[in-house]
Amino acid sequence: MDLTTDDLVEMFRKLSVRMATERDHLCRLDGFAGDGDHGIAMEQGMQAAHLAVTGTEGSLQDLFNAAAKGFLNAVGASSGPLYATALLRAGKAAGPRQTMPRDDLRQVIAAMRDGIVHRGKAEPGMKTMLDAWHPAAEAALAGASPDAIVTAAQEGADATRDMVAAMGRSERLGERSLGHADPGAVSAVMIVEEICGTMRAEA
Amino acid sequence: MDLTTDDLVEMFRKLSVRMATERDHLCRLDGFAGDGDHGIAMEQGMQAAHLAVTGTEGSLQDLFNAAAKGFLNAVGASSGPLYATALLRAGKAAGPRQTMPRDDLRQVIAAMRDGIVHRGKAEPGMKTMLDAWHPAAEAALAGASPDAIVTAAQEGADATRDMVAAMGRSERLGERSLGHADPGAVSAVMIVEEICGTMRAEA
Amino acid sequence: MTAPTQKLINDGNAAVDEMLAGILAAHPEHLWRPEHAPRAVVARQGPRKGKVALVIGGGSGHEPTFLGFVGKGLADAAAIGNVFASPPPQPAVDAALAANGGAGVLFMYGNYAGDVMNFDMASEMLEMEGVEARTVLTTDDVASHPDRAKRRGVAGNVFIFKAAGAAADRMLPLDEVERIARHANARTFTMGVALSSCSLPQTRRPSFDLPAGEMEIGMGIHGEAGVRRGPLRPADEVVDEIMDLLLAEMAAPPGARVALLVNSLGATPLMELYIMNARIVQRLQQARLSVHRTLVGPYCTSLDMAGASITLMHLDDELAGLLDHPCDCAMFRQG
Amino acid sequence: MTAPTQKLINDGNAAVDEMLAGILAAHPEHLWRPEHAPRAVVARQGPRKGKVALVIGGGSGHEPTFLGFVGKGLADAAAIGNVFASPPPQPAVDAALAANGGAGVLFMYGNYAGDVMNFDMASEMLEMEGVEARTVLTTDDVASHPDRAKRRGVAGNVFIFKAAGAAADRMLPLDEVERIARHANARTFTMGVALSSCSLPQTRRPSFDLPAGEMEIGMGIHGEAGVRRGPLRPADEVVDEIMDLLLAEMAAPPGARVALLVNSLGATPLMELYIMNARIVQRLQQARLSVHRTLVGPYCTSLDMAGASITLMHLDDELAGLLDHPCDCAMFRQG
Ligand SMILES: Nc1ncnc2c1ncn2[C@@H]1O[C@H](COP(=O)(O)OP(=O)(O)O)[C@@H](O)[C@H]1O
Ligand SMILES: Nc1ncnc2c1ncn2[C@@H]1O[C@H](COP(=O)(O)OP(=O)(O)O)[C@@H](O)[C@H]1O
Ligand SMILES: [Mg+2]
Ligand SMILES: [Mg+2]
Ligand SMILES: [Mg+2]
Ligand SMILES: [Mg+2]
Repeated sequence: MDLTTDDLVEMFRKLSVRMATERDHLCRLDGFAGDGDHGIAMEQGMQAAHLAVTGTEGSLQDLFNAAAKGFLNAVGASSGPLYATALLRAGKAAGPRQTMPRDDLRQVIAAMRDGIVHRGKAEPGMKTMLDAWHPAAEAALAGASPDAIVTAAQEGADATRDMVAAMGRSERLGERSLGHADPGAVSAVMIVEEICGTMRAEA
Repeated sequence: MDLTTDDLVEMFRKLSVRMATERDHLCRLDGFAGDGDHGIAMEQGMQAAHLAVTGTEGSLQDLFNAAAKGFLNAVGASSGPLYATALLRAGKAAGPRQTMPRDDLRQVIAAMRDGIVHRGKAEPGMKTMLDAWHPAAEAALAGASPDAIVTAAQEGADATRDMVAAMGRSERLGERSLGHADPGAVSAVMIVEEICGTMRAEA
Repeated sequence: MTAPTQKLINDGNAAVDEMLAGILAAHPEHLWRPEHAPRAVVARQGPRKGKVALVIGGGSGHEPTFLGFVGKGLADAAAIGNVFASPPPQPAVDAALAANGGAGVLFMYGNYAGDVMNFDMASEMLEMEGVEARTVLTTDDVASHPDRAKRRGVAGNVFIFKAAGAAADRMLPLDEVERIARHANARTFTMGVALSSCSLPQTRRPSFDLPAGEMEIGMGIHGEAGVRRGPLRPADEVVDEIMDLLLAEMAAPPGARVALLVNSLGATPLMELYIMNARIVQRLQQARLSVHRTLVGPYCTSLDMAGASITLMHLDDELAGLLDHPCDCAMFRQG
Repeated sequence: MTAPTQKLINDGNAAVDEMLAGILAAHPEHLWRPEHAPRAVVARQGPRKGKVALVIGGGSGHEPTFLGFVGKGLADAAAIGNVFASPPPQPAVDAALAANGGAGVLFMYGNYAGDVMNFDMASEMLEMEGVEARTVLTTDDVASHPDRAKRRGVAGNVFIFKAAGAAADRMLPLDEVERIARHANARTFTMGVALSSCSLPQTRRPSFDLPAGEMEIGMGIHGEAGVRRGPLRPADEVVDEIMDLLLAEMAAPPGARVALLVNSLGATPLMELYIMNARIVQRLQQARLSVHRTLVGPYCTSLDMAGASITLMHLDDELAGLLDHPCDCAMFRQG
């Protein structure tokens, strides 16, 4: 069955719950190299995004745009502009439709990756969320199964353990950032999981 | 053998060493009800008193006066004026003599008590150093043995455990001052001990 | 044996003198120190012929109290004691003689046994020099005693000294400055809450223990025990408990004006003080009291203690005018 | 599960908005907030026709940075973010539009990935409104990167903002104010030392762990890792390690003048800062550098972190004059 705006609202509800659950874990991760607040940003951002979409009538694109605005204004920080841009691009990919084939969520994942690159100017290997989003997007475009897309994201996030941060708050930590996964990459995997869950939910 | 100015210098050296040793213990006691610094005051005060008497030529009274000034200027606080006045009175009691019978240290103990009363206007039972000095002075005047004088001071200090502070920094603590001895009374016992040790030291 | 408390100091016994060296180096345009008076600081501007000399002082560890309030329009000089220890008489005498303008000296300091004994000795010494010295004790700590005369002086010093300093700066005679100082003290009420113990530079151990998760309402600025110990509550509840007591003590009629100080005891940052202030002003509005002036920050600290205090001064036109009077001190400027 | 860190707050998520309410209530004569712009604060005095609008901002938790420096002679407005989080673009736009005097807007803030992305979006939005906005990033944290352009902005903000704010207050055109801002930043060098972790209002857990007895040299004001971790040393040794690096970076010739800031990261009291200053001035004298102005206190904090930072600004006549320019902010006044 196609993806409806109600399905999209439900997806943001799941994302909001997920981030609330993982808040302290993500903060701890951010504490190793960054400023310890990533979990708070993602919790508040997804909560605001969910609130925004529930209050919005319109197309899938309208909902993604509302989510982008809600996320950005609630959060700021690095995650705010990055996910706001990602969600705007996701909206463009979904387009002014009331429903779309769930398989089009592959384009949504790729569009989010593109938005993050556009806003953050990072490249894979810099120990950022992109290290999860990029392999996920490539897998999605290559027609991989939802599970395989999640695995790609997860492997990308795991790989950040061996990277030295070269972007954002946690830049130039040398050893201390080594050995710990990038919090933004870890939260990215969770988002990819929820999107792929939605993609999977045929019938 | 009579008490000489050298004996007096030696007594202040012992007092200085003693207070340095007991510093942290006295600070901890002061922490229960007061501001936690009594050990520091007594250490610095007796150190300064010892330094002052070593640098002073003259009579026993001159040395006590120098000790008073040294103690006061190094310390301030409550202990400073109290012991400065006590030591000035001790000097009066010793008088402008180069030596005196060791037994006259009884008058010195009593004079110090009087000085503390004069300066502090406290009465026995108010949970102050006076609760050690007063019984010590009474015992000294009554001709008690050096050991008995120390015992009197010790019992007086112990009794402060069951008193509620009514003077100084630690006033109006209710329960919290109960159960702990007054730091000034405890350090007073140490001073009385050193004086009585000197009194005892018939060679 | 736990690790010593985390402090950026050298030898604990040298802390006060090193601090003074750092203060004099940082504020040469505000402060100077008389020769042979290592523990007295005097205002560059302020002391002058025919002016009452306001001399404050007390133990160290409360910075910017006391010496941060020495300057034009506020105190003329301060006597500096060891940490938590009244200065001996000599620095008080040195400070008074350096600031003396021939119109008399007013000593102002918190009501503590040690300070009273030392400053009284200083007054006697000044008398021998033919200098008239009077004393006004501050007693604003509501938690410290039911009897106002026996209370300790704490953060309210800032407002009380400020009023007296403004009066002296207006060249009022000693009688008037003393009257105003007593009046200012009588209308000032403070209550604090401690969230952690302080530790002395010499011991670097907590002076008392206050377990994590606990708070102590009414604790003094040297760690003197307060009125109630219990689990740490949200800021609004803590503020309410303190404000209930302060408002009852102050007993100001609706429509009255107050000066407000939200003070850090040392380790508590501005964010928390302002969060407290958001609730304080609600309580003042409910009581129909208006705030003429608000100070927020570390004004009277207790070394590295975490916690805060709230001070209310019940204003009349005279006190309001005196608080508005400009002052220029190393650590406090206004107007 | 250890007890939450000791804070006088309510709901951690409400901390910033409650703090803002407390600040606006305490400083109505200095600050106001535009309607529908809950996270923008604007100076009562200062913004005016024909004047470049200096708009600063960043995450909360650094008070008095940023909003304490909004006032006549310094910044015209500030955008307020969540704790340790850049504000989103909207508050920056709101602040800029409220302060806009038709002579252009200069955004100044610390160089952090998040702040750059959000303020750049704000600049784009202002462009659409036909308002020219330029940006100068502060990069004074010597420890944060070998390459100056990639360094973070920390306590040196105070001097850098001050210089730019004075230039704008003198009604200089946008080109000049921008040039001065870059010049001021290029000559400002900061390095900090942390003695304890801060904790966020939402988590109330230490954001990182720094065991008692340890210190971290060069730690950032959000707990970003520094250059060296080791046993806590006496203040003089810590100062020497920091001054060695700062003096080498600054490379000022003998006889040069500097402005000096000895800053508390939050929990470290004045006594310790002044003890540090006593050693700092010795080092400056040895380097034959003279101190034109010294600031000591909490100017750029990291919530409840214990520790301090030292900032040196290498002055020329232009910068010295701009630092001497009067300013009147809620939390910083001069002249
Ligand atoms: N330029 C960038 N491109 C992509 N991701 C970035 C960039 N800068 C930061 N990030 C991501 O943002 C995460 C941190 O986000 P968060 O903690 O919410 O914001 P902040 O760093 O402002 O505290 C990092 O873990 C990293 O994955
Ligand atoms: N008025 C007084 N008369 C006698 N002893 C006093 C008086 N006030 C205080 N004391 C003594 O002083 C002791 C505290 O001394 P100390 O801690 O050195 O000074 P401070 O109280 O100023 O910190 C108390 O334990 C008490 O014994
Ligand atoms: Mg972060
Ligand atoms: Mg004491
Ligand atoms: Mg004391
Ligand atoms: Mg952040």
